[in-house]
Amino acid sequence: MSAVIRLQNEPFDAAREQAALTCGRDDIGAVVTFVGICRGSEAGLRIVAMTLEHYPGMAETELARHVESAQQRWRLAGVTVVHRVGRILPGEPIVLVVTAAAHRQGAFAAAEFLMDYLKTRAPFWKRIEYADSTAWVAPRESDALSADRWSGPADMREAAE
Amino acid sequence: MSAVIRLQNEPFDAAREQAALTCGRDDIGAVVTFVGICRGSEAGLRIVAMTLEHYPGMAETELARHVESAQQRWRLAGVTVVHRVGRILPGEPIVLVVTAAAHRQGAFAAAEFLMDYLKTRAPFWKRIEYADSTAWVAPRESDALSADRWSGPADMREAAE
Amino acid sequence: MKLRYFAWVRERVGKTEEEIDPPEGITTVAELMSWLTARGEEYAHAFENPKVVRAAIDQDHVRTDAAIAGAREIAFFPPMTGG
Amino acid sequence: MKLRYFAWVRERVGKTEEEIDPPEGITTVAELMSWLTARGEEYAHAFENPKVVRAAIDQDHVRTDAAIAGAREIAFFPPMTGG
Repeated sequence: MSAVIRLQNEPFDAAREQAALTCGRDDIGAVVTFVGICRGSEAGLRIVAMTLEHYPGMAETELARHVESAQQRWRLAGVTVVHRVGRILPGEPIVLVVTAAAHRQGAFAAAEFLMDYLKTRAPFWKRIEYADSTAWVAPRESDALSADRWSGPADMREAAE
Repeated sequence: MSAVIRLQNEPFDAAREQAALTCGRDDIGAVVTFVGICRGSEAGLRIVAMTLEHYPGMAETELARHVESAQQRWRLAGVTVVHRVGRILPGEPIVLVVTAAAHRQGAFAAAEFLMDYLKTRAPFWKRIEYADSTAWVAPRESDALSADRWSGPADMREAAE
Repeated sequence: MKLRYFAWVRERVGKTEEEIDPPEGITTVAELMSWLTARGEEYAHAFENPKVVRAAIDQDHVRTDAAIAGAREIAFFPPMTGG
Repeated sequence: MKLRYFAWVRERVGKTEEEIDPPEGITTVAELMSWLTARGEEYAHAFENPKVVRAAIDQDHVRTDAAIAGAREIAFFPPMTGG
């Protein structure tokens, strides 16, 4: 099992991260890559930039714990999580999650689990700069619902594995 | 909405396909990329190569219909599906699905829906060459279960959107 | 009408496609499979377990009780294993 | 103990961190929030709706009824919006 977790200011190269995860392995049948991107507008307002604040120390520790938990739950061959912090422009990537496994069900479930965690529990906060104002992003109800999936009894996707 | 569907003998470049899908767009907040890879062994037997047979005409038509259905169901900004046919070596990619949307729930659901379709209903057949024998791949029960998710009432992920 | 065969159905029948002209009494896919089975060992082998053989009429999946009247192309193949 | 503030809680309090020494009677996170609220307008603003403020003790999420005894670092922040 390989796990890469990085917080960084710079943009990342999803293709390079994915290649690093699968390089030299022949036990991987499925790779799921999620890239979150800064959109150019929100509710009709043009976005100038987004700033990601985080809780140094806690963010890394918590993320490592959730990656470890995903690895065990879905028997992953590898995971890479890269989360940017600092100022991000529209069109730039914000977050990368890559999961690799023998079969796709585990790879998909683990990627969704990690994204749900990052959206709802990981200590990161987004502030959006509009042309004339700034605003802290409010949590989305759909993210909370999505995250609730993982705390219940084993879901269909696990049964399907 | 952009949709790219290709069947081809050559390997594909997932990064290039993904870049083409998101290039010049600022309404995309989430991109999910699935790559299926030919593994090096199956049930302990070393795989020499895999051959993908398909039903020309039907494969393209059916795939286009399912891509169209995914686009409407999850309001996707774009979809790319590339499926290889012919002989594929271990470590090489077999199939690519890229889905782009404003938010991640739709992108994840659409990618899983399309992969479930490709695994269970699209007219493709895999034959594996081992060192001393060849065998047609048998369908996996877990793929059928996985595919059944999409024909029932709207699931949790849609409710979460 | 044209018949097409894929994967191990094709291997067992020993051809990728053929033109056939089934008798009047053959009206469904299931009846066509039975009729083919009687044509020779290779067909009997391909359709020995008809429950696992899938069919498409004019490139649409159909059940074996589907009517074949008017079909231009009927295909037989094992369960799909793409992706 | 050290207090740390993030996002709009940090903006409202006007600092990223500070050392505090709360009185003996303050035993839970909720009591600490009430005590802070009384320290000035900036704190009152930050904690005006205490239900939406989240807390962590020594970098672990806690509920507001958690005991603060022995804590080295307590953080206050709004609901998380990463990813």
